[in-house]
Order: sequence, then C-alpha cells, then structure tokens
Amino acid sequence: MNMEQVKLKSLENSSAINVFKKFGILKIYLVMTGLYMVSGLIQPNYFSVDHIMQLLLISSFLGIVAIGQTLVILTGGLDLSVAYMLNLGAVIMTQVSVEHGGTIALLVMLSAGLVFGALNGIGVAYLHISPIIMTLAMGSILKSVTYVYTSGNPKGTAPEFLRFLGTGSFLGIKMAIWIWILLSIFVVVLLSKTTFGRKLYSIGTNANVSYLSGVKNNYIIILVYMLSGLFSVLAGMMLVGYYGLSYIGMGDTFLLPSIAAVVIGGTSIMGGRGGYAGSLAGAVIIYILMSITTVFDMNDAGREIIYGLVILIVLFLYSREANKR
Amino acid sequence: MNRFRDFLESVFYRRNKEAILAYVILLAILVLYSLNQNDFFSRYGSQSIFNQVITLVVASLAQTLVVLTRGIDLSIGAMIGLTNSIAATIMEPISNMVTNQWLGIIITIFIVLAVGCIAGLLNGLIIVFGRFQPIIVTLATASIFGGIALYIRPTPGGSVPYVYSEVLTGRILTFIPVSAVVLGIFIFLVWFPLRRSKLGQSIYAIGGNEYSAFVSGIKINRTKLWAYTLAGLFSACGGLLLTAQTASGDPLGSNLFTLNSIAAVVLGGTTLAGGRGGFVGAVAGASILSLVLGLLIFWGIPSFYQNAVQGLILLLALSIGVLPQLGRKLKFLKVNGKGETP
Amino acid sequence: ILVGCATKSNSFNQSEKETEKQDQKDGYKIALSNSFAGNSWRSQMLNVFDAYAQKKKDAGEIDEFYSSSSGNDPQAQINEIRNMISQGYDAIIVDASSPTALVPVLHEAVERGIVVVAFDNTVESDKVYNVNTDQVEFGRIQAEWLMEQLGGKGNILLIKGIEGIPIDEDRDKGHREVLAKYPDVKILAEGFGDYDDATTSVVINNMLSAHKSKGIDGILTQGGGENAIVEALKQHQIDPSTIPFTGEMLNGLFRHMKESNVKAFATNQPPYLSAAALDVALKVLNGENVEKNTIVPLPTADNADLDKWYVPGQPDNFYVTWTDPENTFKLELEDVLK
Amino acid sequence: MLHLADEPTNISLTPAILEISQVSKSYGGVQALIDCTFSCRKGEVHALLGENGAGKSTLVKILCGVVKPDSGTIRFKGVSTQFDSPVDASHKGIVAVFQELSLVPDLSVAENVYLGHEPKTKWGLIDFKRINKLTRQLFEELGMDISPESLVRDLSLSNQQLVEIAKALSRDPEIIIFDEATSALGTQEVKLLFSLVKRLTKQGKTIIFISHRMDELQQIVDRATVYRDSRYVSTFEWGTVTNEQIVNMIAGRDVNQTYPDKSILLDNEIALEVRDLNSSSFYGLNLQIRKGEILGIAGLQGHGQSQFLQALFGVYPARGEVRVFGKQIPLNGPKSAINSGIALVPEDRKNDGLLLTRSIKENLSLMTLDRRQNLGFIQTSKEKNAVYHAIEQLKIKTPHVEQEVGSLSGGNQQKVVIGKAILTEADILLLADPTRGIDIGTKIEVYQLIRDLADQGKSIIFYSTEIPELVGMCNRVAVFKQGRVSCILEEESITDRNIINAALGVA
Ligand SMILES: Nc1ncnc2c1ncn2[C@@H]1O[C@H](COP(=O)(O)OP(=O)(O)OP(=O)(O)O)[C@@H](O)[C@H]1O
Ligand SMILES: Nc1ncnc2c1ncn2[C@@H]1O[C@H](COP(=O)(O)OP(=O)(O)OP(=O)(O)O)[C@@H](O)[C@H]1O
Ligand SMILES: [Mg+2]
Ligand SMILES: [Mg+2]
Repeated sequence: MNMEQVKLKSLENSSAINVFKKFGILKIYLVMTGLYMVSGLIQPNYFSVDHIMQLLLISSFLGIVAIGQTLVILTGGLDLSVAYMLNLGAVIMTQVSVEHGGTIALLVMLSAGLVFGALNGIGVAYLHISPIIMTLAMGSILKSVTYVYTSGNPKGTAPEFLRFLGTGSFLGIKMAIWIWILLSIFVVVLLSKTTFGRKLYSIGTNANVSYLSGVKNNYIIILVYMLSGLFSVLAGMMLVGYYGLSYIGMGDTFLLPSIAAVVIGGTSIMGGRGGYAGSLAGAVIIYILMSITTVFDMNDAGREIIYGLVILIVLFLYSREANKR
Repeated sequence: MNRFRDFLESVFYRRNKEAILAYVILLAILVLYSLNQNDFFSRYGSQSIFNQVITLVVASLAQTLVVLTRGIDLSIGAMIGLTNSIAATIMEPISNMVTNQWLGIIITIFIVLAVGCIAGLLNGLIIVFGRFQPIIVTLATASIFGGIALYIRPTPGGSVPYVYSEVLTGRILTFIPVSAVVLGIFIFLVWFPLRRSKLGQSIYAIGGNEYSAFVSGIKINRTKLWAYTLAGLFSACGGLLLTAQTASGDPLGSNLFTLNSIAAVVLGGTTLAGGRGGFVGAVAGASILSLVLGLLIFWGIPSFYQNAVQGLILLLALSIGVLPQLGRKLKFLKVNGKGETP
Repeated sequence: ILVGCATKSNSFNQSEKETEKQDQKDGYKIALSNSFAGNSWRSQMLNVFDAYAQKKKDAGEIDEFYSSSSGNDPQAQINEIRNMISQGYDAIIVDASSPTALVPVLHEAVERGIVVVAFDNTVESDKVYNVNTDQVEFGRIQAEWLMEQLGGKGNILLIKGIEGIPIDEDRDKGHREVLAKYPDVKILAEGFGDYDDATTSVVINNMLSAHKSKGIDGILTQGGGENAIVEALKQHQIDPSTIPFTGEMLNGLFRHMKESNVKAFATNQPPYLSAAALDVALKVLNGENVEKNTIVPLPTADNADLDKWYVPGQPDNFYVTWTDPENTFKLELEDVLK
Repeated sequence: MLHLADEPTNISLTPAILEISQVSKSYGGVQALIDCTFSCRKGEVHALLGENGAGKSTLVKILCGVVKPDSGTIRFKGVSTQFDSPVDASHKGIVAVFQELSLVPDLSVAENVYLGHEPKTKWGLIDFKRINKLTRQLFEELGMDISPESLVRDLSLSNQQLVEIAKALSRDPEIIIFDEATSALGTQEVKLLFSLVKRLTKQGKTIIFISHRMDELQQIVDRATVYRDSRYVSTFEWGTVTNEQIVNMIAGRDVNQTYPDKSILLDNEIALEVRDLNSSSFYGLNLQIRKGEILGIAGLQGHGQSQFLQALFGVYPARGEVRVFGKQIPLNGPKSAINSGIALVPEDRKNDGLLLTRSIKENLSLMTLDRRQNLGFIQTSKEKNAVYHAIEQLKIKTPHVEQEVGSLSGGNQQKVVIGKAILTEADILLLADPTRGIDIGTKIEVYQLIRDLADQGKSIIFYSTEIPELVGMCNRVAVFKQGRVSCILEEESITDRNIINAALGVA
C-alpha cells in the first residue's frame, strides 16, 4: 500500500474524534437526566408527562434567551443586556399592540431587538468597548428607554396570536416548545454547517487570525449581537403571550441564568469552544433545580446556596476537558 | 516645562494616563455640583459628597485588584452584602457582651474583615486550583455568599452602635469628612504601597502575560490567591462602610456594587484585559458614577433617565479614546507599526 | 481661573435663590424619594403623588415638588436623599428600599429641620412620620375569606411575597394567625412568588405538578401573580372557577372573575398612600399635631363587587382602587392616568 | 550584577557542569523525550540540534523547572538536582531565553528585566529608581540602545528579544540557554549577541544554544548534541563533522541540496506593480514583480520591510498605487486583498496565523470559506478535497484533519499557515519570514514548495531575516534601508556581502 493511501485513510478516520468531542455534550445530558431523576425520586409526581411539558415550557423562554447568549459567548463576548432587551420587547409588544395593532407591534419589537443589538455590536466591533461594559451600558440605557416609554407601567395586553404562541398547543406539545425546538435546530445548524458559524468560532478562538484570514470580523460580531437582541425580544414576546401582559422587570430573572445555562452547557466563557446543544440542557437543568428546591420548600437562602453550588459542581465535572488546553 | 516633561515620562503618569479622561469628567461634575448643590461650600456639602462616593470607591479597589490579574469578581456585591449583614447583626451583641462599645466595635471589625478575607480566599482557591474562569466561579460564589447572608439576616435590619455610624459618616476637626480621610487611607496607605510591592508588581505581570510572569519566577497561584483575598478584604471594608451609612444590614441590597464597581474600574481606564490601569482611575470612575445622579436631582430631571445617563457616560468615556483611531486602520499584526529607524 | 469663576457665579446664584426664597416664604418645597419604580403600583403611586402635589401647588399650599426613583439599592437612595437635603427641600417623603438602611440619612435630614414622612415601605424610626396600612390585617382578611369559602377544611397552596421584606412577614403573620384556627386546613406547599407573574408562574406550576393529584381546594396568595395562577390552573386542566384564591385589586383579577368566573377576594395596598403621606407632611409643616404613625384603611372586594370595580378599558395591572371616589383625595381618574 | 572580566578557560579540560541521563518526558500520550542524554562543560557553547518536535524545548523546560521530567537524573555541578520552578532553577544558576517571548507588554523594559527579582528599598517596596539604574548599566555593558523606561509593548520584536536576553543575564546565571533566541533577530543584533556570548564564555559561563540556522552555529558553537524523534543521537566537537553530516544527523536521512535550482523566468508579464507607496514606515516605494518571480526583501530589522508586506495585504495604513496584473486594487483589508489575489503568510504564526485550538481542516479552509459555500452552507466535500489536497501537497504530518493545530510541531504548524494562503490560489504570495523557527529538514521542504509555487506562475515576495535564504531562493532582492529600497540586486549580484552592504548603506 502506498504512503498516500495510508495517509488518506487515516485522514478519513476523523469521525472517531467527533464522537469523542460529542462526549462532552453527552455528559451534560447525563447530568440533566440525573438531576431530573433526583427530582422525580423526591417528588414522584414529577415523573408525569405533564410536569415534563411544564418544565420544557418554562425552560423555553430561558432557552431562547440562551441562544443569543451562546452565540455571543462563542465569539468571546458576553451580553448583559439580554434582560432589558427582553423587557423592552415585552413592553413594546403590549403597549404598541394596543395603540397600533399586533402586526406593527411585532415589527417594531423585532426591529428594536435588531437595532439595539446592532448598537451593541457596533460598540464592541468598531469602538472596541469590552462586551461586558458595552452591554452593561446598553442594558442601562434600555432600562431607561423602557421606563420613559411606559412611565414605569406598561399598558395593554397580549394580542390573540401571541396568546396562542404562549399557551396554545400543537400535536399535544405547547407552541412555545415548538418554537424553541425550531430555533434550536436553526442555531445548531447555523453553528455547525454554515460559513457564518465557522467564522464565529474562528473569531472566538482568535480574532486576529480570523481577521487576517479575510473574515469580516466586525460584520459577524454585529450580526451576532443583533441575533442576541432578536432572540431576547422574542423571548419577551413569548413571555407576554404566556402571561397575557407585560411588566417592567420581566427579564430580570433571565440575565444571570442565561449565562449560567451557557456555561453549564459546556461552552467556554472565553469563546471559541462549545455550542448550543449544551446550553439547551443548561436551561432545563436550571429549572429542574428550581423544581427541586420548590419541593423542599427551601427558603431563598438555601436556594441561592444550592444554585451556586450546582454551578461549581458542574464546573468540576467539566474540569477534565476544559483544562486540557 | 522640564518638570512637566519629566512628569509625562514618569512611571506614575504612564501608569495612570488612561485615567485622565475620568478626572476631566469628574472635575466637570464637581463644577456642576458647585453651581447646583446649595450647600456645596459648606461643611455639609463636602461631607455629603465624600459619603456618597466612598463605598463604591472601596468596592472598586477590590475589583481593580482582580481585574488587573485579568480576572473579574462578580461576587463583590455579595461579599459587601454578607459582611454588611454580619456587621449589623453582631456588632451590638458583641458590644453588650464585652460591655465596652469601642472594644465591641473593634472586635466586630476584625471578625468582618476576616470573613471578607475568607470569602475572597475561597474565590481564589476555586479559581486557582480548579483552574476555572473567574467570571463563572464568582457568579456561583456570589449566589452562595448571598445565600449565607440571607441565613444570617433573613430580613434587612439589625443595628449598630450610634457612635459607629456617627464617626464613619461624620467629620473630624469639624471640617474634614471622615470619608475623605478613609479615601486618603485607601489611596496613600493601601494602594500606593501595594503598587510598589512585590505583590503589586506580580499582579500587573500576571495580567500582562501570565506565562511570562510564570517563567520569570512569579508565583502565579499565590499572587492570584492574594488578589482575590484582598478583594474580599476590601469588599469587607466596603461592607463596614455601608454598615456605617445604613446603620443596619441588608443581605441583598448591595448587588449593584458588583456591576457598578466594574463600570467604575473601566471608566477609570483599567482594561478588562488586565495588566493595565489602576486604582487611581477607579476612584474617579466610582465618583462619577455615584455623583452624576445627583445632578439629575438638582436639575429636577425625572429619575427614569438616570440609568441612561450612567450608561451614556460610560459609553462616551470609552468611545472618546477610540474615536481618533476610527479613521485609521487598526494595527493587527504583532510587529507593531513602530518601525524604529536607526 | 476656573475655580474663581465657579465661586463667583455660585455666590451669585445663592444670593439670588435666597431672595427668591424670601419672596415666597410660605411655599413649601416637597420631594418624594421612591426606591423601585418598575411596576404598576409604583407608577400609579407616583402618578397620584404628582397629580395631588400639582393640585396643592395650584392651591398655593406648596411651591415646588419633585419625585425621583433610585431603584432597589439602599446606597443609591441614601445618595439621592443626601442630594435632596442639599437641595433644601422642606419635606422629604420616602418609599424606602430598606426599613433600616435609610434611617441614618433620614435622621440627618430631621436634624437639619426637614420633615420626613415614610409610607408603604416605612422605616424603623421614631423621628420619622410613617403612613401605612395594616399589613397583618391584610393577611388576616385574605385568610378569613378563604376559610369561609373552604368551610374551614381542605388543601391549600400558599404563595408568599418576597422573602425577607417586612410586608411579606406581616401578611404572612396575618395568614398564619387565621390558619392556626383551622386545624383541618392543610398547606400542601408554600413558596415565594415575589409579587410577580414570572416567579409565581414557576412556583405554582411546580406546586400543581406535585400536588394536583391530592386535590387542591384553594390558593392563598398575597397577590401580584393572579394571571400566572389562572394560567397555570388552565395549563393543568383545572377549571379556575373551582379554586377560590386571594389576590390584589388588579383589573386583571376582575377580568378573570368576569370571563372565567373565577372566585376571588382582593384587597390591596392603595397607591394613594403617597397622597396621604403628602397630607401628613403638610400638616406637620403647618404646625399641626400629627401622630407618628398613620394607618390608612384597606379597601376590599370580591365577586359581589365585580361591577363596581372592573374597568374594562384598563389593562390587567391597573389598580382599580381609583374607581372609588371616596378614596381618591378628590382626584379624578384622568388626573392620574397621564 | 554582571562582570565581564576576561578569564580564559580551556574547555576540553573542564568537567561536565551539567549532566543529564535517561531523562524521559511525555505529555499525555506524546513522548517528548525518551531516555535522553545531554552533557555540557563549563565555559562552552553547546548547540542542541534537532528537527521540530525533537524534544529540544522540552529539555529546556525541564532544565528551567517549567516542567518536571517523568524519569531520569540531572546532575548539576556534580550533585544530583531537580528544578522545581523557574525561580528554583534561576537560584541554582540556570536561566533560559525562551523560544516564546516571555515579556510582560505593559511593564517597562526595566521592570521586565528585573521581574521576579526586584531590588527593594528599606521599606520592603520595589526600588524602581534602582531598577532603572541597574538596567541602564546592564544595557550599556551589553551595548544595547534601549531606554529602560519605555514600555515593552512599544518595542520592535527584535528589541523585545534583546530585552529578553538582558533579562536572563540580569540573573547572573551560570548556564544560559538560548532557545531559538536569534529567530527574531536581524544580522546586527545577532552580531551583538555573539560578541556577548563570547565574552560570557570567557568568563566561565556555559551557553546552551538552540537554533535552526547553520550559518549562525558555525560562528560560535564549540560542541553540539543532536536529538531526533525524542531520542539522543550523538554529541560531537564542532568542526570534526561536516555540515552535510550534521544535517543528515538531524534529518535522519540524506539531504544533499538545501536550495532548489532557480528557474529562468520565461514570462515577462508584470504581476504586481507598486507605485509611490507611502506610509509612516516606508516612503515612495516603486517595485515591479513579474509572474513566476521570487522577489526577496532584505534589510536590517525595522526598516519597513514587514510593514511593506502588511500594507500590500491592507493591514498597515499606506497610500499609493498597487496594481495586480494592471488593475489597481484597494488597500483596505485582508478580505479585499485576498479577493484581488494577494495572500499573506504572517510572521507570527501563533498570534496571527493559526487558530491553535481549532482543527487543521478549519485552519486550512478559513481563508477560502466563502468560495466553498452555497447559500451560506459549507460545501463539505469540496472543503475536504481542498484540505486533503493541501495536506498532501505540503506533506503536513498529522493523523487526521480534525487534529488541533496547536498540537502540531512548529514546522507542521508553519506548513498549515502556508497552506491556508496557497488554498486562496492567490497570484501573489507575501511570505513574511516563512521559515522562522523551523528545522533544516522542514526548511528544505518549504524552499522546494516556494520554488514549485513560483514555477507554477505565482509571484512571491519573500521577506526574510536570514540572508543565505534570500541568496539561495530569490530572482531579485530588494534591500530596504530607512523605509526606502536602497538597491535591487539581480542574478549574480545577489550575494551575502552585497545584501549586508546595501542594508548597512556601505556602498
Ligand atoms: N505543552 C505540551 N503539551 C503536550 N505535548 C507537548 C507540549 N510541549 C511539547 N510537547 C511534546 O513534546 C515533544 C517535543 O517538543 P519540543 O517542544 O521539546 O520540541 P523541540 O525539539 O523544541 O522542537 P523545536 O525545534 O520546534 O523547538 C513534541 O513531540 C510534543 O508532542
Ligand atoms: N498540546 C500538545 N499536545 C500534544 N502534542 C503537542 C502539543 N504541543 C506540541 N505538541 C507536539 O510537540 C512537538 C513540538 O511541539 P512544539 O510546539 O514545541 O513545536 P516546535 O517543534 O517547538 O516548533 P518550533 O518550530 O517553533 O520550534 C510536535 O510534535 C507536536 O505534535
Ligand atoms: Mg523548541
Ligand atoms: Mg519547540
């Protein structure tokens, strides 16, 4: 057998390594299942299909916010404005739809997510402001925008189509879960099969190299923050659909969990490593934990401590791979 | 003239030149204060100003140390809340137990500082020996510290001896605000010596290039442990100052110190990439963030705008440095464009 | 040079202000320092204050008013109050972010001759005037109504408010006082709903998953998560009209009563507490003798009062307390709804 | 403090100061060193030779306490020793100038030199004044002209390398290891370094010298040890063995010719034309490159050569006219440069060339992703083919395309960087020091590769700090001096001497 054939053969063998890499994802799903089993053992009713649906429904909102957060973190950034994007989206949705109808509200809301996301991206890409600070400041500004727009009290209720998205079902599965599934497939394909995904990883790994290889870093970064803004307002809209109304502070409980979900999902906070499949499980894990603490009727103190400990434990579980370097 | 040039070439200037913009903004704010704050020139005016800034300034020192090592501490607010809750819970009982108020206060201070050190050390240990990213570790420990604070003080409250509040928020020699003295201590007796110590140098070296620091014989782990421990210690100092300002404890009321301290540090010219900047800038950054909202009150602007004002100031300050470069191409290659022609 | 300039113009300003002040010696300057501002209660409370203060200003009783919200951050509110002190307000009205943390700075204000009135989230101090409802009573009447509905026995879910705040503790105390009298009532689960739909939703859904099979007869909640509760019941295929629950006097709750035939009892912390506090401040400024603690009575409603309270045009999170003119300090709905 | 007194020693008589036997080290599954032996004598310059990945740097890291050996013994000054940390090693007298620069960019030069062993004031604080003074003295003695107070980030790469050397010397070690310390240095600096090395050995210091440049070794080495495939091969007195034999020992096979034959240019078509190109580092450049030509760029470090390449690639701001096959191209970034048929192989492969934690496949195809996409989706089979093609063409040694690039040896990493550029099928390749730090065997392969590319009709601008390389490879050589082309050498006039003279401005 000649040398070149041998070489090509070994080059083909790459699937073995893919499986190995996927093991990281496997691990997180094992953790998720394990925790779910624990919750079920403590409270047998949690084994019901109803509860699983509830769990997925509740997780879907965080899961959708975590899509944007995952993309941003993969580029080596961080989006601290997701909570206020979500707020803004929710508030615009109800208030504008009362005044101008649902369609216009939808358009306004989605463009607001894209525009403010783009501003984040421009600050990070062109002004070289560190993502933490850029999005922190943007979050601050959005908070004010929301307050000023609503005088602190959003008016209006969810339009009918939103109520359907938030509470209706299709084939026995809630619409919100369907949307989540579709978006998840979309983002997983985006990351693994498209040039956009490839470029995004290359920026997260080394922006310099990426740029010198002809990647338009800035465009990609802006696009990523736009997507993050979009997904956050989308989550806001779905929450509105679910609750039927909006209020300021709706997104506050999503900020840190969105980061935690991504990290629990095995994506490196430094960028360049990871993907959405992990974050998805991360989001579910967070709500499984909440359901466990509810069973125990744990007070805030206990809940906070458990929440922190679980993040640390998950980190330790990953440490082997993460520290390979 | 020569002196000026010497100054421009001095290590102090080089280290702190990123902070200049922050001081310009601060100066502008103070001028506006002098025009709008009715009692600016009275004793109460300066006391009010120093009291407003001091806690965030101290929290920013904690954040500065960590950021310089290219880390970030998201648990600073929680540590302030924890130490604040402990102080407000134990200060009176201890004072009663030792039957001497001053002794009780001093014992409490030591306990609280020790708690801060332990919390910080814990951060450091997990980050250093687990080799995890600081941002996620401190996010987790913030939750834990917050939980512990809630156990200690399930509700805001508690109390401290009157003198404790009175002294730390009052004046000495009738016109020097104690907060100003505290600020001076933190700048001149804590920061400057620290900067000139081996530890300070190590912190900068690690932030600049960790591998280089390692092969130069810097003890990376030990330095990081120190940085996080000191961050805990200074957060505890922040907690004690907050206790004096509020005469009570609040387990969760301090969370904003985390993000504000990061904003203050960055506003003061310290980059999150580590190795560059320092506390001198953070003092200005923290003061800006604390004082600018006062202007809204003086001008009667609705408070709905206050977050936007803070955010915009932050963005403007950070953009100004970059704007001149926008026209030019950014240098990407390592051989920095500085061809020195012999 | 710069400093000299500043000094000059400032002294000019000051003297100008002094003369101004002498001109209208009798007009008071009143400030309201609010903490959190992001819900409809706070926003209506602020609107009431502004409308009421404007009325007083038009009547010449006060000269200037200003309201500001510093967020749920005691240090920020302390700074805000410091600057209000510097601004020379005659009275400062406070909805406090902490019952204790503001005490030192409020005492500073009192020492400088400023009248301080706290309301809603009041402060623990005897130098400050407090205006509030009786929150233990709040819990008591809620629980009594539910016990009546259940006939004194059954399984209930208990959804509390925000852990660690005095209002939650007081209302909870009221709940337990009543529940203690009914040994046949079993609390299947309890949790904190944080007075908002998002948190309540997670809590109630988990509770329903866990305890639905045991048969739930009622839900005792301090309020704020009414929509989430109705929604969750529907999600779990439970007819919301079969489970009586308690809540706040929100338009949404009355809408559910109307549309889904929900059985509910509502009371609430009235947003016009801010106006009541302003009244107290003015009385003190005018030298009247006022009790340190003012208790404002609680409004209540149930299905019987549906038509009296429900305002079809208003959003779910509108506090309907306004539809009763007796309570409104002679303000019209239009004054408040800007 | 360093004292450079003359104290002649007779090396061959001195006993071994450092003896290493049976040392093994593995990283995970990879054996870096297997039962390796090494020994050097006091006062000698001992070269450590070997291909990329032979284990040289690993040995250095062991000697400096950066990593610990799995087994084996180290005897230092006759005593069995182990080095626990860099500090420990430097206390015991061994200091290295590492292959990767180990400076902190935001500290001053002086602070870097004394990093880790700063002199203190009586208060126990760092004495910055003294640090600056000591550094200035040290630099004077070493003949370096660098301000101790400037920030390291503001220095050129070669000056940073000099600071690195001064930093090692400031610890006054007995054994100094130079791990490819000359790879970033220009002719002048190398000269400076060698005179320094001679003074140090006279003073009884021992030098362990790692370099892939035979011409340099020639000038200073006393003895040499060769490693191959993680194993010890042999130790010999320099001069007792011919260069060819050494190269064969390193490569493990017969290597007879370093540089491929230059082809005669048949095509006279102008591929690239530069007219009046100006920037802050070079002025009024006018150059023409023909199709299939290799144009060398020479000169002392920092005279605008690398900026010139960067400018052509659109990453260094410049004004002027650049035409590719007669068509003017914009100079606004890598993307448009690549589209106009220009590709750059940057000189710093770790920071500018490679995504170290991503796969070979991703790295190779990154520059040309947009050509293998359909509606934004990557065309996997096309990509695979291109990548396999590049791997074969460049003979990149790797088990599979999904291998992380960071785990390849330096030489193979360099091939990946070149491979990225080749895949763009650019007509004009800008090579910035493409053989930096790669071993002689690999170098020969790279030379052949460059030659082949030129023969295929690519035009190549070949910037190098190694003059023999330029002489061996180029059709023409443009010598830079103070930002201008001081002269263009052609055909027979391309000699070491002419290039150096032109670079120095000696007529
Ligand atoms: N950090 C590391 N992790 C894993 N393996 C490593 C590491 N560093 C080196 N190796 C292994 O050590 C072996 C020898 O590497 P080393 O760096 O010593 O080579 P070298 O002789 O210095 O090569 P060069 O001439 O390129 O400097 C390699 O085969 C590699 O597998
Ligand atoms: N992280 C790693 N894991 C596994 N093997 C590694 C790793 N790093 C390096 N190696 C191996 O070590 C050898 C040398 O690696 P190294 O990075 O030292 O390159 P090098 O040969 O020193 O390059 P240079 O040309 O710069 O001297 C290679 O065979 C490579 O496969
Ligand atoms: Mg090496
Ligand atoms: Mg090597």
